[in-house]
Amino acid sequence: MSESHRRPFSLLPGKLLSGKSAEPSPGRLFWMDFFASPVATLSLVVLIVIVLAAVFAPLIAPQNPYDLSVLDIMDSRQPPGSESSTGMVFLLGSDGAGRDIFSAILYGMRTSLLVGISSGLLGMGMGVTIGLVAAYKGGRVETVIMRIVDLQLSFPTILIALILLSVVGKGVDKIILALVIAQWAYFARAVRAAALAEQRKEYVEAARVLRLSHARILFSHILPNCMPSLIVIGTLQTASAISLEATLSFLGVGLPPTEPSLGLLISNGFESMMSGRYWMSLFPGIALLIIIMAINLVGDQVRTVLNPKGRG
Amino acid sequence: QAAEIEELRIGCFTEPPSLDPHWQNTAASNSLSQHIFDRLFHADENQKPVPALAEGWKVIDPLTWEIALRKDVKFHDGTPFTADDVLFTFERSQNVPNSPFSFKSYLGNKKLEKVDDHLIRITTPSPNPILINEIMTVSIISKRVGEKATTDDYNRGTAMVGTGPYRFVEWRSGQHIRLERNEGYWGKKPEWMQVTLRPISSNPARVAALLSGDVELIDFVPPSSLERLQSNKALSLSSKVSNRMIYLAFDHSRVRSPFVKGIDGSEIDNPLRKLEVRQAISKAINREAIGSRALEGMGVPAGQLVPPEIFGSAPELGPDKFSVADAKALLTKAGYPNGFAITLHSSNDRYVNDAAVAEAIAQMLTRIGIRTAVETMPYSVFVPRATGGGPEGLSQFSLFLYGFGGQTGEASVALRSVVATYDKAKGLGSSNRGRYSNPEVDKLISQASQELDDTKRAALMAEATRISMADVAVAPIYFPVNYWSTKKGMTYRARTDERTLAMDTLGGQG
Amino acid sequence: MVATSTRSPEKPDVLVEVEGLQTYFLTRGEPMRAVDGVSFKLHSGEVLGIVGESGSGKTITGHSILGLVEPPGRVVGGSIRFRGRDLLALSDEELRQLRGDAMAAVFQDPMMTLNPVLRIDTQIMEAIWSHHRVSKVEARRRAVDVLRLVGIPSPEKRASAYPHELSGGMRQRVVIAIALVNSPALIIADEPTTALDVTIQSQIIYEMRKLCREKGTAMIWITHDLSVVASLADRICVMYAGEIVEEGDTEKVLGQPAHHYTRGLIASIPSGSQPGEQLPQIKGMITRYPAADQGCRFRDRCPAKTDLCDTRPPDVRVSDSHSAKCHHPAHASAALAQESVS
Amino acid sequence: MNAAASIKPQILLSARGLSKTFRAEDDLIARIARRIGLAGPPSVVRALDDVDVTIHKGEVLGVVGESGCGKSTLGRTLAGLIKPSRGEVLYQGQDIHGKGANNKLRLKMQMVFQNPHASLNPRKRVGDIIGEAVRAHRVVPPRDVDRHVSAIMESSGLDPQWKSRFPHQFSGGQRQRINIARALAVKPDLIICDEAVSALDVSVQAQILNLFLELRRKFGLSYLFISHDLGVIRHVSDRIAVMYLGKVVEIGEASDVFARPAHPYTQALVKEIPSIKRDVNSFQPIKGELPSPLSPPSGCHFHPRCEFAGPRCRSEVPRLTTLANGHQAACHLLTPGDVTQEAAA
Amino acid sequence: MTLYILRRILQSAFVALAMSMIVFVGLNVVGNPVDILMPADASQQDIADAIARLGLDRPLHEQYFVFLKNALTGNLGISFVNGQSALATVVERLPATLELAVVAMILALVIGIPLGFLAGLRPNSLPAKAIMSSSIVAFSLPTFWIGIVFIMLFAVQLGWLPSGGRGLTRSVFGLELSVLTLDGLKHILLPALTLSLFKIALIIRLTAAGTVEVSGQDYVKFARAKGVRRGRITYVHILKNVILPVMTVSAMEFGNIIAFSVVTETVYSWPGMGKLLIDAIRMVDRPVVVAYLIVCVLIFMILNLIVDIVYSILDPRISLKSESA
Ligand SMILES: Nc1ncnc2c1ncn2[C@@H]1O[C@H](COP(=O)(O)OP(=O)(O)OP(=O)(O)O)[C@@H](O)[C@H]1O
Ligand SMILES: Nc1ncnc2c1ncn2[C@@H]1O[C@H](COP(=O)(O)OP(=O)(O)OP(=O)(O)O)[C@@H](O)[C@H]1O
Ligand SMILES: [Mg+2]
Ligand SMILES: [Mg+2]
Repeated sequence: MSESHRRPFSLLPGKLLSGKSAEPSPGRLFWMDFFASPVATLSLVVLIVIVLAAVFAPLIAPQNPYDLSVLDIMDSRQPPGSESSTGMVFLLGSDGAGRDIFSAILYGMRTSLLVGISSGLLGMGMGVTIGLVAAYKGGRVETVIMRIVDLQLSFPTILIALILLSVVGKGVDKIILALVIAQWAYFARAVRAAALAEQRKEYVEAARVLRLSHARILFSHILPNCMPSLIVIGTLQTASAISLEATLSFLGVGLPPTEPSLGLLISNGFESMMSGRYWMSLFPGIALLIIIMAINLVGDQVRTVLNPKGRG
Repeated sequence: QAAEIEELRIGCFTEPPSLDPHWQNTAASNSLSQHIFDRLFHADENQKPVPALAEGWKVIDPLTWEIALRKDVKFHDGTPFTADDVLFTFERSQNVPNSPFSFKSYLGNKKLEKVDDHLIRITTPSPNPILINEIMTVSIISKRVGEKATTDDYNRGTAMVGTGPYRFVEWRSGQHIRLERNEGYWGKKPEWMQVTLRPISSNPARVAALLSGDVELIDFVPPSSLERLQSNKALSLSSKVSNRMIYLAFDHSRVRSPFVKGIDGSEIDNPLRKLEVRQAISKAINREAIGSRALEGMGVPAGQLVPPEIFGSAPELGPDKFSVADAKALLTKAGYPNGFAITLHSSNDRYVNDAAVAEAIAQMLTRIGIRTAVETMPYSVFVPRATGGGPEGLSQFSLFLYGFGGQTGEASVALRSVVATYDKAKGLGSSNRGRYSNPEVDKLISQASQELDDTKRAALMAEATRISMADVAVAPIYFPVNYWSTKKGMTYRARTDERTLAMDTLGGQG
Repeated sequence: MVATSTRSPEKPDVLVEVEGLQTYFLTRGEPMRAVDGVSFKLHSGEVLGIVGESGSGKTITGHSILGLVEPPGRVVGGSIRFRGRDLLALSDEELRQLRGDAMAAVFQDPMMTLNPVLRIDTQIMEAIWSHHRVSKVEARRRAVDVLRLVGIPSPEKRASAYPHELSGGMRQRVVIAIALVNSPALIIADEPTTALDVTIQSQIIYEMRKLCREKGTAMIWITHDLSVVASLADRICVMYAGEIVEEGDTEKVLGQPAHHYTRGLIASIPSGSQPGEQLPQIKGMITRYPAADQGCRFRDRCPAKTDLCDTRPPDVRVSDSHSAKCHHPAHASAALAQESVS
Repeated sequence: MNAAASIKPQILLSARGLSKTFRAEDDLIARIARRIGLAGPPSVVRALDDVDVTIHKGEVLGVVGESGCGKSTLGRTLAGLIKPSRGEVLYQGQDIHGKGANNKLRLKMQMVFQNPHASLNPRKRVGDIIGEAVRAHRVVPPRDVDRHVSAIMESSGLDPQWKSRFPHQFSGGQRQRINIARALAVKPDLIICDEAVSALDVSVQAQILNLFLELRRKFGLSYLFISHDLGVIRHVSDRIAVMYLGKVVEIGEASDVFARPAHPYTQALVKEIPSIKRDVNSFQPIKGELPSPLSPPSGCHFHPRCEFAGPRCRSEVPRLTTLANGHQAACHLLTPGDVTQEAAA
Repeated sequence: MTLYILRRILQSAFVALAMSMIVFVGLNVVGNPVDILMPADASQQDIADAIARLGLDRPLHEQYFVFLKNALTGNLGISFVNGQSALATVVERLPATLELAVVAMILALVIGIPLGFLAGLRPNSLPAKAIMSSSIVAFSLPTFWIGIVFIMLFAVQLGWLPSGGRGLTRSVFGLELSVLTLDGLKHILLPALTLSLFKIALIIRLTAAGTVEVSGQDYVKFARAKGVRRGRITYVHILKNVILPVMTVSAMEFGNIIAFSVVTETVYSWPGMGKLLIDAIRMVDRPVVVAYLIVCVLIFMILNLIVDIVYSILDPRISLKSESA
């Protein structure tokens, strides 16, 4: 009720309204605000570099760590900087199978990012569709959907993933499946909440009086306005998916050992820490930390920028 | 002088799931039960039977044995030990409610009679040379206590009444088991007044516990810490080759094997049925490297089913010579000059560094042209798939890494389980998942199982071993070496059967 | 009772004197000149209405007096005297002692002004305790008294309620009670009825007026609605773009508005004209001029604009108690009312 | 009477016996619990209670009332946004809530909303906002859409060059013009304005009111004009309906209602119309608070606040009675004769 | 209220049912425990006998039906591995997990709320920025990795704290508690800290966001206008409004802490139910897995219930009657 008495538009400087200059679109404004934070900018750059490095790993990596024929068990556990039997330098040392840690990290990032991003996207797709339908349909459909979401959310992600993986077995596809099943509910809840809030706004009512089709209202009006909260949740869930994959690999239900993800590298090298062979676990750990942190920092800034209260 | 030493704290890799001595027959269970319960015969560090509650045995005829019992033995509750307890034990150990395991496999075909209070007679339907080895698996419990006791009573401790060197004090699941010395023990009293067994399953944590002085002894020293412990002046290590053999199993039976493909991905006939291919695989494996690298020194190369010291082995049989050239030649001879593609399956949480070994083997096979992928999984998933889901089914794998270790301490079990032709009715070939079959081997095994003369029996078993190894029925890779580590000045008498016993821990000058 | 007597300008007891007040918001880029050179006087017992459109700086003026402007906002110029003391020179603690005691505030939205997790009596008693050392019993008694005073039925019971248990009108009464509890000399009421229903709004205005008259409390009533202050204020200030453009006795300002902005405002009230007819309207919208600009801020929208308006700051006294910032103040109201229609 | 009716132009929209109740979502467990007596009855809000209204072609019907009395619910029901619990809405004789109601028909009723900030999709450009429905419903041939939008913008007082701008680049008044343009673009006959000017400053409000009146003249539009501000309502309306707690308590020609308010509530409201010329001392507000719609008072909903209330008011719900010339009010204290006489006098 | 509790209980029963079904089907696919529990030299007949003894030879739906029938009497089956009641096996480990979780939660609250509050009060100050960025770091660290690094650092390199296990406990009302002995405290510190790190970060962020939000509210400004002292504004007006939602979320997170103790307990060999679960999964000990999940569902349910009830008592605005979930 107090809404009517706040007049935010009065804050606009007059020159905006006088006509000529092309105002930046909301997208441009977003990026301008985003880059205002040097930390977030740096994180974004780091993230881009990491993604590029992962994508082009076969070109960058001195070794294909997944190709058993180029690995030699005699090269196992070499410290950083030492030379392999074929004369290649182990920049960050080698692991128990004689795998170059640096190459393994690059390839591992691929797996980790693949798992994180695809489970994030799939989870988002599934959650968004279900959440939107719930919000728009209302009534019994909504009640049933939200009950399921509640149930899912009342159960910690890690347990769901753990049980699921011990059931379906190993593999990237399986782990993505497990993560999607464990995470879609977060998206569904968020998108429903956002959509409900948007739906109450009068522009949706206006679209309904204009008799636009349901699909159009949902996907062209409501969904784009839910994007801010989705982006935020998306980044956070991606980060947590990567972390979760690592954890699951650590618990032994993650990925096959010959194609290690970062989590598996860490977990494989974990015990060697005791004997001072820190590099096998530490470097992948740092790589994992950097990825998750960069995503979180980017997500954090996105949240700050998109939150109208946070804007100057 | 022994009484001066107060407490021994042991960091154990595994905790027995139940204190009931007949619940299962694993190293963890036996480690604990041996402190509290005696057996008729104890296994020495090489798993040779030595008289314990029994004074000795007499073979009356090939089907009848008589065993004399010690007369000076009292249970912890003061009641004397008699033949009734043995009879009761044999009965109960085969029928523990809810137990997944039953001692029937060791005792099922034996008839037990009480001759007098301290003499029992055992009759068997056919001659059984390993009778003593079989009965030494069972912990003798008190009839008086045991009659009313359930597994729960053992777990609570109320039924933990044996004749052993230690008495039970308390069990906190996941935390510790406390024991105190049985001052009325009939045999040699151990040095330690009190013993605490602490399960610390995390390897670094177990090592750290030793390093920080939280415990005096740890078992299953992890390979990653071996170097560090070896170089630590305040600690000492002891080791023993275990009775377990880790081997590669081949699919011998199927013409088309599920995980074999041509190098171009096409379907091909199962090359593992060809002797040369199996030989090539065996020769391609650098067992030394696996022992020193993948296992970080915790494995010795294996050339047969049991370590050469064990009764019934073929002492002269060494591991296959590693030679890439020979392996390639054999492969070419078998008709696979360009190799083929195969998937090697393995567990990843069962044997020390099992996944790493599988990976190393895959590397080595890939090097001779057999393009090998590795798939590892938890043991719980691995076993049913390797075994084929049911006793009748074939293995789902083509080539897989498995381990075998018998509890009776001689070669016959390995022969009967691993290389004897699969025969459910006779209980033969239960671990023969690749379905190797050679009538000659089967004949030798069956002869050996009836032969009471040790020398002849040993020769029969050795011959069976030789033939099956020449066939490369399986490719033995290594025998794991188990390490125990103690504080300096103490020594642990390392055992083949992987048990960790306070009685075998010597405080030295302490 | 004092209301009529204090209104005469000869009476020297000036309670608040604001002189050239400037409050800016120093955000990215150019500072936002929310209040830019506001001056007025307020005598004890007098009710001053500040009217103006949204964003004209009314709230910030009130906050500046109370010392409640928060960063990035800052009072950058001018002076505020309260009973002769310069408020801008006071320490935080001295200012705090004044706030809620000698001068109190009522905010716009009663839903937002009360702390949702504290009981009503707690919120009243803490206002007492912040300024006076009294016993709990005494504080509570005062709280109940003041609740009764503002017309809350069964105040003993209502005192231990939480804000959400009361209706909007009741809540605003509680807020007013909090403002009154220490018998302040000045109440700054910032749109206290805007969020309320029409009938409740009338009740609150009616009661506030009565209370101030009875207690001789001076009041600054901030609103965007001219018709609200018409029945309430002794004097009116009209704000436009951070400035007071017209100031004077209520009858004068509303009856013979001098500034063309005031005239436009009055004319655009629908109830003033014949139903169905075109309403006179002010053309265009508010313009923000650069800081260096000397001219009249309303000139773009003014029907009487001349070149003079572009360059010189306007300031005209229409009469003793009526002034307007305009070079061409309107005298004959009828003629100019027509003119301001675009 | 008959003569008066025949002068009236054709009826555009009529609603009969409209009721709308909102109740809390009921799930299975709640229902079971209620069945076995573990929970009380669900709370019900009667937002509309047996309301009849008609709007004639070219007419402006004003609706006034306090917050929560059901004004918006009425507007939204008439616009077809929510289904009534009971009653029907006929647009040119066709039921708009019925199964067969087609979009073309319903498109003829448009709405303009209160909040100039929330009523425009922040992610769409102004041109799209105005043109989207035009395109979707082929109100004009596709190639004419652009021209159509420009024309509409111009009639709404917007510069057509602003088409590619985003809503946040406009002031409140301009946004309200965009809202109006959006509604106009589909060529409606009736526009329902729900507090369309309440959020605006007086000076801007005047601009928008003028625009409404101008468009009415230009396009012959009808309006349902909802507001809590009697001054605004009086300015724009031909007829006025006064609502109180979900009921229409008085309805009639604007001039009649203002000159001779019949219901005590209306009388008080009319007295309270804010005016700068109000006599300071004579004014006495309505006492008491607006009761909760969850538990409305018995009988006449207004009786707790009414100074004339008698025992009958407490027990019996008054029905609308016609006083004169289509002027109706729901109050026990009135008899048609009374007012007619008064009016005649 | 009754209705509300009823709804919660029914919901939880449904979760438990669904979970047990999934686990039943799932673990059946994985395999059976007999293969793992039997010694390598067991014969085929031994194995078949054991399968029959455990009832695993019956059709799955029959097994499930038997389970359901027993479950209604509170019997969740007998562990395949140790032969004890599965429920008892889990409940026996419950105190250790609860203690770890409680200590972690307390750590998280005691560290998180003050830091978050501090950061929220002056969001642009340097310390606030430092706190907020470190919270992101803590947010990003996978629990198991922190565990490894902590062990490496504090146990192995520095030797200050033990690397695992539970240490000495003391019994209070039949509960074994570590925090009462020095040795126990030393043992619980690292795992609890590891477990709490993520929550600390979460609580910092929640508290800071809440504080910023509340500080800008009109009622805070009005309190200032009343002349209320800064201290009272900060610790009564702001903190009271901030802390309630933070406490609620934290209590909800308690369930998550219990779940995540699976990881921590594995790293630190902490003898709680998390480790039990991992072992049980490894051994395909279905009854224990099911019992664990049901115990978890119960804990979550009770927790949610308590949170909601306490919240409705503490926050005057909330009433359970109107809540539909
Ligand atoms: N926190 C802030 N940051 C930046 N500018 C501000 C802030 N608060 C207010 N302003 C500016 O100060 C000007 C005056 O604001 P103020 O709140 O005093 O207006 P008002 O006259 O009270 O309007 P309303 O009727 O909408 O309450 C506004 O135009 C606004 O741009
Ligand atoms: N979707 C809904 N669910 C439940 N109750 C509702 C809903 N919409 C409206 N109501 C209730 O119906 C009653 C009438 O609401 P309505 O919005 O029509 O009032 P209004 O006269 O428009 O008030 P305002 O002046 O505040 O806009 C109110 O009590 C409101 O709480
Ligand atoms: Mg204001
Ligand atoms: Mg409304």
